[in-house]
Amino acid sequence: MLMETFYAFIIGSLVVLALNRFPRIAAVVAIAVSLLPLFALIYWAPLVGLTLPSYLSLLRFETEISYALGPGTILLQITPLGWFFLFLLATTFPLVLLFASSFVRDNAGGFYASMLLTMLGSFGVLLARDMLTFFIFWEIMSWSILALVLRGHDRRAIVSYLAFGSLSAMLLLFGFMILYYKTGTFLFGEMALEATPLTLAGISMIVAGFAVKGALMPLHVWAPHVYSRSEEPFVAFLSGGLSKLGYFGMILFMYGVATVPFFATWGTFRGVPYFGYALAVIGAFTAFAGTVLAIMQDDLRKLLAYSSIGQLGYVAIGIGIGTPLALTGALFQALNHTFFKAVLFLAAGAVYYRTGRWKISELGGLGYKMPFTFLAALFAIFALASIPITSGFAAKWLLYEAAIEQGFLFVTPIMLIAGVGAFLYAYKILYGVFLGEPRHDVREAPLSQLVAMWILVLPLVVFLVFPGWVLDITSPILQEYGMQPVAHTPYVITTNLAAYNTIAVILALIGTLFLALILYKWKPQKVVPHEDNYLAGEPPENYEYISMHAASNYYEPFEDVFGGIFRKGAERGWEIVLAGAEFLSNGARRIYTGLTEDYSIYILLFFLVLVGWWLLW
Amino acid sequence: MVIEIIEKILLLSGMVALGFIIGMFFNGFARKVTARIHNRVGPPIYQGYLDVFKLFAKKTNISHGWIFDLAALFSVAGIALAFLFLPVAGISLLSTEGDLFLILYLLAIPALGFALGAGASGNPNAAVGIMRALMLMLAYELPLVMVIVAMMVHYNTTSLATLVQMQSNFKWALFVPQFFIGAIIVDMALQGMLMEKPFDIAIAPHEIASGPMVEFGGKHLGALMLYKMMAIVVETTLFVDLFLGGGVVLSVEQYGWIAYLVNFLVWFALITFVFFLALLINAVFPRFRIEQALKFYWKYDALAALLLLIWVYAGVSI
Amino acid sequence: MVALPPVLLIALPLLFAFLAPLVGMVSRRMVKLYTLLVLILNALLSILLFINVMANGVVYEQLSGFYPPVGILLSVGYLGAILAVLINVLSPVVYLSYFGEAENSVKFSMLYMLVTASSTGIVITGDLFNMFVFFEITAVGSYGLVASLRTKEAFEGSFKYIVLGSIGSAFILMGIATIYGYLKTLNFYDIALRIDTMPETARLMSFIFLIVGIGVEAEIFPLNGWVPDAYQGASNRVASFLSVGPSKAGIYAIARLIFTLIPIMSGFELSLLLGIFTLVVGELAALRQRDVKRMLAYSSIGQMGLILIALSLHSETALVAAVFLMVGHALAKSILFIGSRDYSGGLLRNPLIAGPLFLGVLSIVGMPPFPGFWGKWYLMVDLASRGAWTIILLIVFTAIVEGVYYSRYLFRGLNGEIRTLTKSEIASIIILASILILIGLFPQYLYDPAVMAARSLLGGGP
Amino acid sequence: MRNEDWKKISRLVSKRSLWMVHFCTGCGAMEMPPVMTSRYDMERFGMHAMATPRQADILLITGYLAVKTLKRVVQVYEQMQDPKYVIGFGSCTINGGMYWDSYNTIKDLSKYIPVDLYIAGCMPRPEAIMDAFLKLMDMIDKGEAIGWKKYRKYYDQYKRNQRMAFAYRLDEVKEIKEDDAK
Amino acid sequence: MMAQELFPQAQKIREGRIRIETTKDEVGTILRKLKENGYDHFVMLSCIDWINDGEFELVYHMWSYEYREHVMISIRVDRENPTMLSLRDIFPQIETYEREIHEMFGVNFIGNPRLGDFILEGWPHIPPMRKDFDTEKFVKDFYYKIPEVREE
Repeated sequence: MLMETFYAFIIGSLVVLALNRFPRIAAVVAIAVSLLPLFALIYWAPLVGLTLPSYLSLLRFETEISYALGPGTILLQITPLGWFFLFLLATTFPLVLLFASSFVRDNAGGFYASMLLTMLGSFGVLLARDMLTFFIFWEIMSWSILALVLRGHDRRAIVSYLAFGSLSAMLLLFGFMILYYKTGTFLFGEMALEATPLTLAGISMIVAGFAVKGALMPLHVWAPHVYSRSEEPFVAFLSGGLSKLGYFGMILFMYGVATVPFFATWGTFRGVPYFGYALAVIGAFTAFAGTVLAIMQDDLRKLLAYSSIGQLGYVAIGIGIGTPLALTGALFQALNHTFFKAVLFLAAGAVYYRTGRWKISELGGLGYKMPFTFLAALFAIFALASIPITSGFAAKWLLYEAAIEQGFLFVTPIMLIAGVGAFLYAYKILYGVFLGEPRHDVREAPLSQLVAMWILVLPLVVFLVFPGWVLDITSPILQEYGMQPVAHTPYVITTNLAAYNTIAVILALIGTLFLALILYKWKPQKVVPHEDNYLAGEPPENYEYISMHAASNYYEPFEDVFGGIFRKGAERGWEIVLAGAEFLSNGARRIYTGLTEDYSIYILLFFLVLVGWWLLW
Repeated sequence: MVIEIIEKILLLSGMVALGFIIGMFFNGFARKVTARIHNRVGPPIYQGYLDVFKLFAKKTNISHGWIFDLAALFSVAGIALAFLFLPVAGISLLSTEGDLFLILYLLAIPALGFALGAGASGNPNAAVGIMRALMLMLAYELPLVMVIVAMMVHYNTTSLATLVQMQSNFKWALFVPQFFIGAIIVDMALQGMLMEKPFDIAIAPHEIASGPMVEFGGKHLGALMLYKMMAIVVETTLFVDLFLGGGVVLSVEQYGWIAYLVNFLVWFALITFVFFLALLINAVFPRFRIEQALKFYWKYDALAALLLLIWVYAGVSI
Repeated sequence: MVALPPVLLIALPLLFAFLAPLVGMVSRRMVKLYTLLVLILNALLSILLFINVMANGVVYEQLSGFYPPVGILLSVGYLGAILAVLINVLSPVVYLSYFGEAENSVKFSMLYMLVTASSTGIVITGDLFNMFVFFEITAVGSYGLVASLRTKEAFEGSFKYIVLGSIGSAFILMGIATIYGYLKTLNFYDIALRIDTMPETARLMSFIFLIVGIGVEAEIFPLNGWVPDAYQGASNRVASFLSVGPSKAGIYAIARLIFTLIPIMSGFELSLLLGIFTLVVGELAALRQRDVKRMLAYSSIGQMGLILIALSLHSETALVAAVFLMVGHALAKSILFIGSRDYSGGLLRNPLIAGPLFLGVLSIVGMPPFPGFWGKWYLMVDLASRGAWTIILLIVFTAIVEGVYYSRYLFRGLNGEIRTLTKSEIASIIILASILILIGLFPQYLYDPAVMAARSLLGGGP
Repeated sequence: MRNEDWKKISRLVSKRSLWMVHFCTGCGAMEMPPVMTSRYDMERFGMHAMATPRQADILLITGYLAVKTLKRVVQVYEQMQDPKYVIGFGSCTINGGMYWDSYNTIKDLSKYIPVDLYIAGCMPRPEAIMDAFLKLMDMIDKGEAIGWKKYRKYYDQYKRNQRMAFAYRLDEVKEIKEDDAK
Repeated sequence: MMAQELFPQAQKIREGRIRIETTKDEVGTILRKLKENGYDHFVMLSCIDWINDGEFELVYHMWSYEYREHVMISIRVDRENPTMLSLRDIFPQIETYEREIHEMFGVNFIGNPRLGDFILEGWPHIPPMRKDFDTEKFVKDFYYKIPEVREE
């Protein structure tokens, strides 16, 4: 049934394209097709040790297809790592389409078609077991994303996306070719990499290619433009699901193809190979700089974009460190990030859908008018700030444990400070958009958008209570890479440094909440109209001159003190590169002077050079 | 099994009640000490209890909607939760279940819940107050976190309970040279955490009408007072656990229940002493501007912490 | 299968080309339909020939009774067959886009048929002089086609094309003269067999003459000055036909030259060097282009460079890559040329045009399910198997540059008010796009013939 | 024991912890610093100066009130939470003081908001203020300080007076017409 | 240049105190001339109600730090409908003084945009600072007439 899924996606996208004038039907078709990977996920669950009730798996999916094509063979096969990331994508994709059914209005057919192709690409990437298939589906995914970015009609987004997209594709291609040269085969299974400088260069190029998609710091320049200029459901899927494929690729190549001993041959720093340590440092810098930049943004989408870059930095740290604890932390953080970032972007979309505004300083007081959107966003923000009442904390905790276990003295504080920084911009979103004085009277977001958001919030709750289940899914991955999985029960995670028991935290919280409730319900209270605030006695009726929303340029002192350094770092670097390319191209263009006499002289000169070169040589 | 749970619940609720009582005592103690330094008579020591009782005795309690009420709920519950995860006077309540990172993030729940409620009140003063409080938090977390990481790597554990055991019978971290400087750095950070005078930028009564608490009155203010008092106890206990051996003087095995009593008194004396230090600074310092606080913490304090890290890095070789 | 003589492929269009004025007299509208039918007929013939060649190897045909040293010999190899099919199938499709045009000039259709016939002639001829004749016909025909718009740029473009084309043919003539002077024969096989008897310098000189001469038509770096102006001046149909017919024929001639005629090792290194130069200069020049056609012209130069690199690596996978690249480039570039208005056209706003143009761009940039990708992939595989990292680095760099300027093209295509092409143009680009997708999704059908073509070329055959 | 004793205990405790917001109009504000600081130290009685009416029990009006200022005072008074007491400070609040004949200052504060305690004196000395605080604490203890109940009970009368003062006109008063008629 | 040399009609009341009486339309030029010659501090604008003459007297007070001299330029304005050109373009702060005098005396300054409510919000009666406004009577009729809160 697997091959039919691929065909279903292609035909589905064509059908949806044809249904461009009936968005509703197109949405239904798109959602129907998008459920197929979910069934595949459920059917393959036993492979990862999850025994699901049999009636759930309606369709039978082969676990492997191979298909000879020219020199290489196409091999698609399900692996525990593939299953884990498929779990992230397959669950968010139908919900994002459900959200889009009421959000996207113009040219909806085109939108659904490109989204289906994106999912096709990512589905293929997750199952690919050889470099040719991997590259084919990777490229299909990246150009279908281009089709979606084109809908945004923004110059910087399109040019930066395609430039960085080609950069990442070519880096991957170059890396694959080096691996092919060294190992003579395309199949991941049969690649026995011996540690030579060339293969290291190849692997680092591949990792750099994936870093572009995962928006690590020096290569992240395209992400803010693309995130802030495209439609919300697409961005939710892009930043929630697709940016994880970059990290999927990194894990696949760093631990699947080139195992840890491969990197260890070049020496280790406190038990972690230098390559991994460099990645961890880049990840830490990305996390810190991303958070600081997110604090300084006023546009909601830009803020969420930089925060997404920041949170992804954590995943890079986990992959860099590479111990079983760190990898589990990285995977758990990827899982959390998928869900809470999807909810945040969808909430931002719902707010835009209702108010039509992006600037935080123009929004305000929507908490009372859009309560369900607010609650979903509140929970997602708690997960973003990794507060122990959400599953966000378990992921960050694993990462911190791994970093301390390896004795990283300088990386851990940066990670912790980035975590605290997350509180700042988390509150900026909460206050700027949902609390404060009410300035727009709008209705609650439509039902389909709310349902999409609330289902995405569920995993954050479920994995809060039982983080062990996530560790059950990640253990087969570690075993596949020859690592010993982390000791855990469904609600306690123990490492050799300390333990984290979620049930204790929750029960204690319920107890204390009960205590606070008694204290709280002791006396009745009177709710006061919203304008009745103490403003040094100013009577409420002349409020009109308070137009400045308290949340406009909210962290201004922070910007005054630290703004300069972070303002335009990466952007300027890439502009220099572009200017260099432009200089070269001017040189090349000057050759074509447009005068026939020049061209004829060129021919004769060329002839003389040839003759001279050959006769003298 | 059930008796054990009930016993545990009783112990926990007892400790929480004890925490609040000590917290209220600290409120009166603080105002008395500051008054004496200002050459004033100052309120009686039990003033804290009177204030809290009066607040809860208020007839009308004005609130701004359900999100506003959420604030009082979350702050009291959150801080009690944080207190439960700290080893207090050698009694490890729930501290074996979580570790130091959990406590750092548990301290965030009440702060965020309180900020959420104050934001819901819609008063611009509250918003400015919370902005300052969060930036201050970002500022003092850097040196604090650096020193904590240094200790974790040095003692090779992240669980506070094991850290306290390692410092038993007077092998306090204060006497280890590196962490003597660490104690000074964290003490300055503590000044920020307790929102004492040089760093009470967030609740400045003159500039922003007591910042976030501008709209809180009656029982809401009572809950917040409880949160602030308990926060003092929690933060000072954290400092004591990190550097002063958590007040464990006599080992329980040898001396039985007397050891509990002695340890408890030593712990109480230590946290009072630490709080007293903070009050001394509080009584005589003017208030910083938020930019100055940011620069102070991220320039001087963090620099010292960085030196400490390099020193510990040199010392530790795994 | 009935073995139709390959000569029909050339004879039929020539015959009907000269009958066109008669039809023209009956009614000018009829000429277009008549030409289309002729071209379709020719396409069917080429497909039959292709099947024939695939079935029983190289087809030889002796013309007009003269024996090899003098007579005209047609030898249709596998590569020849593939290119013949490519040219003949695409030329009616590109001609289809001419239907929407108001003016229907007989001369244009005549020239069109003439150039199709002569480019197929180059591809299937067996002897050198015959190839030169067809070269001349193609060149002259293209001069006329380029100037068909009668605008200032058109004349300027065709003027440059004429000057450079004639210099090129002069060089070819000298090359043929030196060869004939020594070997007294013009048949490819005789030349290949007896090439060693020529003295060293004579052989080198003839190779240089030929490479410079054919190079002008094949758009190699120093010799392709005329390309930007010619393509800019020509109308959309002519530009896309140029990228299908004459340029492919030029590259085929280069291939025959370096593989069969004078297979000397330094020949391959030279063409590799030329290919790299063409690629780099072509792509970089395209980066700062304001006008769409000039940009596409430079991008064609770049693609030609890529194909030349593939050819000069003289290994089986590289040749297969060359075939894929040729096919991909011909299809994609013709779509883009047909759809190329001045830069700020809002073409991509209406979905019917946006689809094919977007697919065309993707194939050129080398995105997977298209022939462009297979070409690049096999080329990279072959380069990797030899460890030629510098060339790979260059290809990678140029691919990124391509990504940048095509993104600008896409962005400009999206802005501005919505503009549409004529119905027939839309029909032709849709057909081209569907062929593109078909070849991309099922590359086997092109892969097997390409492998056979590669083996025969390596063995010195046609 | 239930309700009555409970009220008694709560009054007893709340008199020992009174929080004050002082509306410093006129020249009375200068008298507050010695009361708050080490010379007289009101904190001995558990009194503390707060920044917002929400947190305060006592509203201290320390000088003459122009009609414009009265609007702000009424707003602050209504924002206070319920067992709230008002102390009129100095003769300006009693009968207008030396501004008795001014056209825009109100003459008697108790007409607009219920005042529990007046401190006479054209700016009373800190000793008088301390005495007033003690007096207030006794009144609270005995349950006489019921200004806030009065405000609730006669809310419409207070509001009528305030509207008239804000409009500088007497047009709302019916009784005066009857008096004139009599 | 000292004020007396500038304006012959200036009388010197005592050391450092000069008084100039002029008409409504020259005061602007005089102020500008003084401003250029060292009298750069505009002290205040005051108004005196001569009820018997039926006129208002507007006095513009200037001070020079250089010569340490106080110049008073006074003009007479009719009492029934007192109008005067606004001189806010010479010194911006004149606008506030004009607003106050408009509210308290009822002088209408043409060209001053903000002549509405200033200190007394919604004052319905005649401008209070005029001599014919009896404050005592007003206080007795208004403030003392506001009834006590009757406790039934």
